[in-house]
Amino acid sequence: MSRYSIFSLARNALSHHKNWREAWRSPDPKPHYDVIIIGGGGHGLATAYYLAKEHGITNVAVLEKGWIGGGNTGRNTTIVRSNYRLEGNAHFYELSLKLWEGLSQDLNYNVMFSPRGVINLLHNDSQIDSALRRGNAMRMNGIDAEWLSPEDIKKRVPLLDLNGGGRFPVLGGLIQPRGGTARHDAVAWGYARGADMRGVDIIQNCEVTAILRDGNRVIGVETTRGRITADKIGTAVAGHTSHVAEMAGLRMPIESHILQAMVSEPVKPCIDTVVTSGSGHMYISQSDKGELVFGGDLEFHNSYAQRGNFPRLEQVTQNVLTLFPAFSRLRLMRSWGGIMDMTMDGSPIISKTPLDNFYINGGWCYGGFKATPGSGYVFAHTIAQDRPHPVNEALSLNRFETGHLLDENGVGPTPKAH
Amino acid sequence: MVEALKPRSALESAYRPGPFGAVGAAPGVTLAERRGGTRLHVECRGDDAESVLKLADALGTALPAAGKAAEKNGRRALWLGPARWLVTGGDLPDLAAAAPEAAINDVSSAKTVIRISGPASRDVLASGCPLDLDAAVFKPGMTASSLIGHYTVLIDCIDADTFDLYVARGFALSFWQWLTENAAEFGAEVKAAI
Amino acid sequence: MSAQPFRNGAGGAVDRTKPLRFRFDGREYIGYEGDTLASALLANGVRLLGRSFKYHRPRGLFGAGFEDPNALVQLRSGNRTEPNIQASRVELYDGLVAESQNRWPSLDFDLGALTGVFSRLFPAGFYYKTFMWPASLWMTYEHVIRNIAGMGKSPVEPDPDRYAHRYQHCDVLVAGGGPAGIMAACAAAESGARVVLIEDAPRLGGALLSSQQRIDRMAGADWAARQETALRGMANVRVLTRTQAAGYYDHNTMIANERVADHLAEPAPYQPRQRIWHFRAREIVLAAGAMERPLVFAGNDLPNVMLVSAARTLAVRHGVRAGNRAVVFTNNASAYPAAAEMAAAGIRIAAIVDARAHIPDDERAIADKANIDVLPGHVVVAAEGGKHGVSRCVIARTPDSPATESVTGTRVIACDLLAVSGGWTPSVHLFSQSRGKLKFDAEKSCFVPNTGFQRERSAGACKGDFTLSACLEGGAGAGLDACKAAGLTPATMPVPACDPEPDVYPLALWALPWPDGNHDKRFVDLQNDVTAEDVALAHREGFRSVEHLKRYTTLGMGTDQGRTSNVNGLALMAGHRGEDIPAVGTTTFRQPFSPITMGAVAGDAIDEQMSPLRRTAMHDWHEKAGAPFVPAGAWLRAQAYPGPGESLRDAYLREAAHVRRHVGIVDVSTLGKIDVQGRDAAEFLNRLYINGFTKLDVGKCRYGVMLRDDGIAYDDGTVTRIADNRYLVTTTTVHAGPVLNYMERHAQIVWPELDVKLTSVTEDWAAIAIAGPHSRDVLARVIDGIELSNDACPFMAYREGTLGGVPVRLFRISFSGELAYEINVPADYGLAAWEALLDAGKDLHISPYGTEAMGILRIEKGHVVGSEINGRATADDLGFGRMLSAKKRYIGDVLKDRPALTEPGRKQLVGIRPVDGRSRIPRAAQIVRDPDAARPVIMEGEVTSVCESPNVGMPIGLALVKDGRARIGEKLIAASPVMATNVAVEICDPVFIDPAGERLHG
Amino acid sequence: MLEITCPWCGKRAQTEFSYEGDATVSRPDTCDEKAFFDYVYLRDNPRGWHDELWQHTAGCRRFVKVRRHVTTHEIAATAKPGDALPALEETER
Ligand SMILES: Cc1cc2nc3c(=O)[nH]c(=O)nc-3n(C[C@H](O)[C@H](O)[C@H](O)COP(=O)(O)OP(=O)(O)OC[C@H]3O[C@@H](n4cnc5c(N)ncnc54)[C@H](O)[C@@H]3O)c2cc1C
Ligand SMILES: NC(=O)c1ccc[n+]([C@@H]2O[C@H](COP(=O)([O-])OP(=O)(O)OC[C@H]3O[C@@H](n4cnc5c(N)ncnc54)[C@H](O)[C@@H]3O)[C@@H](O)[C@H]2O)c1
Ligand SMILES: Cc1cc2nc3c(=O)[nH]c(=O)nc-3n(C[C@H](O)[C@H](O)[C@H](O)COP(=O)(O)O)c2cc1C
Ligand SMILES: [Zn+2]
Repeated sequence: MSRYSIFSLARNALSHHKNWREAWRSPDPKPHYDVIIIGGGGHGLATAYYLAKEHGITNVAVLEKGWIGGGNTGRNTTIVRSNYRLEGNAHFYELSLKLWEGLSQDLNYNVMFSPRGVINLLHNDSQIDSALRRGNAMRMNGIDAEWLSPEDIKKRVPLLDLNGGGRFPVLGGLIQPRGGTARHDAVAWGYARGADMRGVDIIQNCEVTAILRDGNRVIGVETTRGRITADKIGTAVAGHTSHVAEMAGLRMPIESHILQAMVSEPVKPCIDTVVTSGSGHMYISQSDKGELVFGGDLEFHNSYAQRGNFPRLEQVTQNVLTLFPAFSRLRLMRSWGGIMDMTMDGSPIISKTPLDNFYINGGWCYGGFKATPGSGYVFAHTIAQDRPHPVNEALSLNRFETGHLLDENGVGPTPKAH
Repeated sequence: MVEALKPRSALESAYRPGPFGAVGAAPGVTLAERRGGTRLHVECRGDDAESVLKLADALGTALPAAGKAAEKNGRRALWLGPARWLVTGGDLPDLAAAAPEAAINDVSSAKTVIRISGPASRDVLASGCPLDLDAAVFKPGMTASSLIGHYTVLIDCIDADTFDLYVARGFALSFWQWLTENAAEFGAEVKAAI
Repeated sequence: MSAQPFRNGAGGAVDRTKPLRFRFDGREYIGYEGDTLASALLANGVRLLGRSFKYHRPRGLFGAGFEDPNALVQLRSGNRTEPNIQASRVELYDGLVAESQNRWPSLDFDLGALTGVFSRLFPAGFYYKTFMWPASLWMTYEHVIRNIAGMGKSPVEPDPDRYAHRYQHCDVLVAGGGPAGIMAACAAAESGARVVLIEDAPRLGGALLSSQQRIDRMAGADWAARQETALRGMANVRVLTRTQAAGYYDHNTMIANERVADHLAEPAPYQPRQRIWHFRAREIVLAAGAMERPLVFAGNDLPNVMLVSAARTLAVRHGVRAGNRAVVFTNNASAYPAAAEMAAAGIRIAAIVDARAHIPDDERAIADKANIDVLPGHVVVAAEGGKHGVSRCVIARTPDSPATESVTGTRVIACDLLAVSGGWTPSVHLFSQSRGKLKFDAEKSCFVPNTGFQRERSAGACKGDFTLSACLEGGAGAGLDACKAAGLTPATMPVPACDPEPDVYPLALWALPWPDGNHDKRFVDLQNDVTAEDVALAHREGFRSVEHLKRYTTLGMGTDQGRTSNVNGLALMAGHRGEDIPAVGTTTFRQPFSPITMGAVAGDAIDEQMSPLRRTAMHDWHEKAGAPFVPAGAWLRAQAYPGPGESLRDAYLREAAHVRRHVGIVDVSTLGKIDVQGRDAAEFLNRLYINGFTKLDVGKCRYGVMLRDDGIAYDDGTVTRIADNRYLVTTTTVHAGPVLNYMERHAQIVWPELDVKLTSVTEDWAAIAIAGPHSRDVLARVIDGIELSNDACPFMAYREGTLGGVPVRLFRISFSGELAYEINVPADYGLAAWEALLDAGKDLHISPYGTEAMGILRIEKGHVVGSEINGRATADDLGFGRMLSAKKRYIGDVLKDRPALTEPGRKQLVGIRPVDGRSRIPRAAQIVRDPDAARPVIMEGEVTSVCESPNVGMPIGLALVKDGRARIGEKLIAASPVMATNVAVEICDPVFIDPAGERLHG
Repeated sequence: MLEITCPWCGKRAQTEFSYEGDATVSRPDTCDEKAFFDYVYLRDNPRGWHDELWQHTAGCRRFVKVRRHVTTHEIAATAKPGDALPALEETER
């Protein structure tokens, strides 16, 4: 496998780029693997990568029902941050952010991680209060967070109306300077290439249809490409977590909901950081290609459709234009949806399960893209060692029973409200 | 001793009679706030037919079925939900006494009521309301609680192009802005409050 | 100002008596009414209209409608400027201003084109392979990349125009007003259906406007105009032109975007610029037509290489010759009538180069009649020329195999226009949005609708029916079918006769080989600069799924969403994969159909209308008194009442001190109020609250706390027994809605057997709290019918009386810890009651106070609010442990005992005060032992509320601290690294004032 | 936008309703912690027909039972909370 660099690019240009090799192979599934990972999104692929790289487990298959990166990894607004208040979350997301910082080099694949800063706009006193409380907790945890005055914000985001249309004046902001965005597809491809290079089989168009059990142990899966057995099985299927868990006989504290996102037509640079606002609920950034990428709330009903309806587009756009009146004449180019695995406390699950050798990674809600490297890292650890990494101990499945919940917003067991 | 208190409309600060918007020969819509009168919120248990009868007796008119209004002698009852009505009128009998099992609340202050009238009134409402407002569908004598813009509004169809809009008092000023802004396109006039 | 060298003296639907001036890149030109910006520019001989996305290649007009990927301009200027507008869809108006985009310093001389010189280094996805070293430089690389990318520029000023929305229901909605759509609409209208017909163009006709085919013995355009007039005259029909069907959503919703005033320099006063229509249709007819497909060959992106349909539209509709000497390159029949019409418009057709070896007789006859040479079995393998247009094309024999990479034996034909047709792509966009499944029609070489999912049917070219007669017939049939499906009786609908037209059976031809000596790029996606080589590279590197192909190369991801490129791209991929086209499939069609203005999507619901505000009955008074407002939920609340020259802080400190010394009133109308009635009202409340209500007497209030089912504290408030079976419950302002909903859920779903009726009465009552030692004295002066003495009306009593003739409800409750009351009067009288109180208490120094002072007073008393009831704290954490009834069941009683909710180390409510007795405690601080310890620092607790207390005489606060109740007296640090302040605090009891409660009982 | 038939008000736009979750879970009468844990936290979250509650918040304020398919969003039936939805087999047919 050739390394990517400006030199290899130049060399290949001479041969009209005819000598590039495939970034990952397309093998047929073997009858048995040491570990099967269900789900070829960023998390599944990263898990396979770290299993191989960190734990020397290379007889691994990633089974993907469609094309890798086609789930939420391929349809998110790409915001990366670690600005959490509760310790169970904070250390995990911070580990992830640290991995992002060296990811392109580690993978030899440019995932375009762009630490352009993530600003939370604050529009009233109680928002300021909870942002400060979160910011102070972050700093105590060794995570960067800074206060921005309205003037600081205006300097960074000139097209923002600080008066918020008279409805949502900007009273200040909390910024995580190390936060930013990344090129979502490249994350899946980079991990796939890295895993494949280390011997992992990435098997696309291979849907898991049943999980085979022997008593309390899982022993393999039934797929659209036949039966495959394994010593250990991990699932990382995001919005489909309940569905796959049910194949193993488990019920999850999860509801699947749709989240839409949308892009404007591409324009020259006009917003250089990530801006989020609790005025209603919206977040916006500009991709390197030039589109404004933005989103807001869930559709607020259970769904496995990767598509939503118009009212949410209206609402998100109303929110964007109330804060950015100059964007009114830009045009919406495309909108789509993803299936969000909303947990009962709004925090993810990376955990062993009541079944032996069966591990679950899911419940990512709005925020699993930023978790991709960390999630893969600790999920690989959990699978390889059959015990959680210290950083994902709090993300256990049994926290709902014991009450050790990680409810950042304190809205309780109402998935749509997180 | 204090003088008798005077009521004040939620629209007071914004209510300015006169034409506005793209006024041509005749305004497409006229707007007028309906002030005064008593409004009672009436609710019975779903299976309490007896109370419903008692209420009808006291009012002198049967309480309307789903989606309907009933009017008699200046008293108008609007259906709000199963076994729930809004009863309006100048002087209303003591319904609580008439039907002790019913829950009665005097909500005379709770809603601001705006009458919209004129050939463009359905177009103005349809600028924010997802109901089927076609004249052949939503007819006089029908009521519906729905959304207009981001407001929950009880719409009472008075005649072919006249409607009473009931909106929560607290939202009334915001709603008035919405309404006047959307009416402007059709040419409009605010009339003296009625 | 110049003549229009490429405009014919006659012909077309432009009005030569109505010249319109316009500017493009600063130069002034003249066009006519009826022109598009594109047709007017071409009439003036302007062919270089833009630069491509990645390589900054010169580009001209390519398609005449939605499909054009190239001629995107920055339209209008100043606060009305808009990027990336298709010149082909801009109606010309007098004074129009447009600029080319994505070029610097000028369109003619664009430095960005340097990327083209090195383009070999920049194949698809090159950026994934480089720019990684050193890691720290990526932000610099990115900065450069971002500036080269993008296209037009965002406006920087707020939009001066307004946008509206409209909802409409109908029986039959027809999307597309070409011959098929017109017939469908007429058929449905005749059957008496409520019909809506949506057409993107300014008038009906579709392809008829661009051809000279006749219907009913008149020109197609005239027939369309006649039908349009007829339809507009029917009461049951709404015809919307300049309107795009943008999104086909669930349950037969169709979102359409009407460009009400875009054809004007600016909207008329009060006129919305655009309007979004929300249609709910019982049945839908899709009649969106088809788009012509390009062919892929070297240099196929040069200006004046365009689709045959574009050249035909210019000639027929606008009387514009796109060139003087044209080569028409086709693989199908549709180019023949087009070439004949172009010739009739004065374009010399050098040849029709037809990839098909055998030309059917009827097509041959058309060419013969127009005196056009046909070169069967030939293809164009390269276009050559410069930035102002193609000057010649290279032709060769049709290659035997699609794998052929290069050919020899070519010859050259000079031309200034190369019109290409690679077949037709039905516009299945809307059908696919509605989840319809496509199938590939190999004969017609295109995807067509297969199984529908919603209540729709397709008609005309969007279904793969390419001849006019089939469109007319199919349209009528679809209209009648829709009526039948909607439960109406279909009328009979005669189908008019029309001129014949050859049907389209293209020779599949996905990319043409290079001629010797020319290795120019062969573009598949013109907007995003994706070439046939990029598709091959994607395949080679394993990006073989169409979805990977799209994302790796950006094929089809531009503003045209791949209208002209997707089919060619996936066909090429199919070739590389050795599979057939249906096996490769298409990418997902998404809303909107074509980009729509965000302002229109938002409509008028921006600013205050985005999230309407609620104002109390006393709002105007607060405003006049100069109070700043703070939002609480949707409500606006007065923060404080600064006097002249007084700061906000001074004002609320004064107010807070004043209440404890004299008397103050505060507007508390925003608290939620729920009337609970019924025989089981008490039982219902008993189950909701942790404390009991069965023993509450009529005329009494009680404080109550609710948990959620998960055992966490949810909300607090008072419950007042108004009558035997009637209670009034108050909630916090922010929770008023959720608590009502929560109660309704339990009443309707969980305990439907209970007789309870719930009515939100928040809006009925204006509420005023009056607090302070003199509160009783003031009230006594205004209230009738209530004996106010401590004995007659003790703490927690409820009474009814009148105030100025108006009914008043009086609650002796206290949030401030003072002798205090809350009175409710009907909201219409709220302001008058407020003024009456101020009036009556003048000599007792009554003063209004706002939310800030109210906050200080409650912190002084250790009362909790949302920052303490934070959704993670239990009742016990907040000090309500003793209220938890052991005698009854209530919500949350079971899960509240889970291990984590009862274990030691939980954060409990305490008070804090600065150790030095004066430093202000930083808000929202974390409480730690040593803020400078190594990270992560263990956090012992968090500050939830702080204030400066004029009554305690120092800053104080509330906090949730681990095992806090056992740590009274301990000294810790309240640290706010974000605000760079640390203050040493001492843990203390949360009640700072009058712990015995003497004042409120007084 | 979905169109939901309120058993009282008739066909209404989705925006008039608020979603209220799975209709198949019911609050235990007992003090059993396991039963409450199930009720509060665990959901079938099926990928097919879903019986759920919506509240007609902008209309009659009643809760409505809705059988909706969560991949196609088709609504097969709605009912008053006290009434049963048709047997699932019937819907699937
Ligand atoms: C619109 C939107 C915006 C978002 N914005 C952000 C954001 O800004 N920041 C952020 O951090 N997060 C964001 N997220 C969340 C984030 O995208 C996800 O949490 C994250 O990508 C999940 O990655 P994953 O690998 O777990 O899942 P996915 O990428 O969804 O991968 C799961 C894979 O499993 C496959 N699969 C499912 N079932 C089976 C089966 N039976 N057999 C085999 N394979 C199966 C699927 O096909 C899929 O490819 C957003 C999500 C959406 C939808
Ligand atoms: N045989 C051939 O050579 C050939 C090939 C293709 C088309 N045609 C001709 O094309 C015509 C096809 O008729 P038709 O009625 O099916 O299509 P059409 O192209 O005539 O009309 C479609 C209309 O729909 C409009 N439209 C498309 N998408 C829209 C949207 N989202 N919202 C609103 N409007 C939209 C277009 O503006 C257009 O006016 C016939 O006249 C036929 O002769 C001929
Ligand atoms: C960050 C981001 C940027 C995107 N930019 C574009 C874009 O420029 N053009 C485009 O057509 N789609 C863009 N998309 C949307 C994709 O085309 C696609 O809709 C999305 O990946 C979901 O896939 P699907 O629509 O095939 O289901 C973007 C998506 C994301 C997540
Ligand atoms: Zn209803």
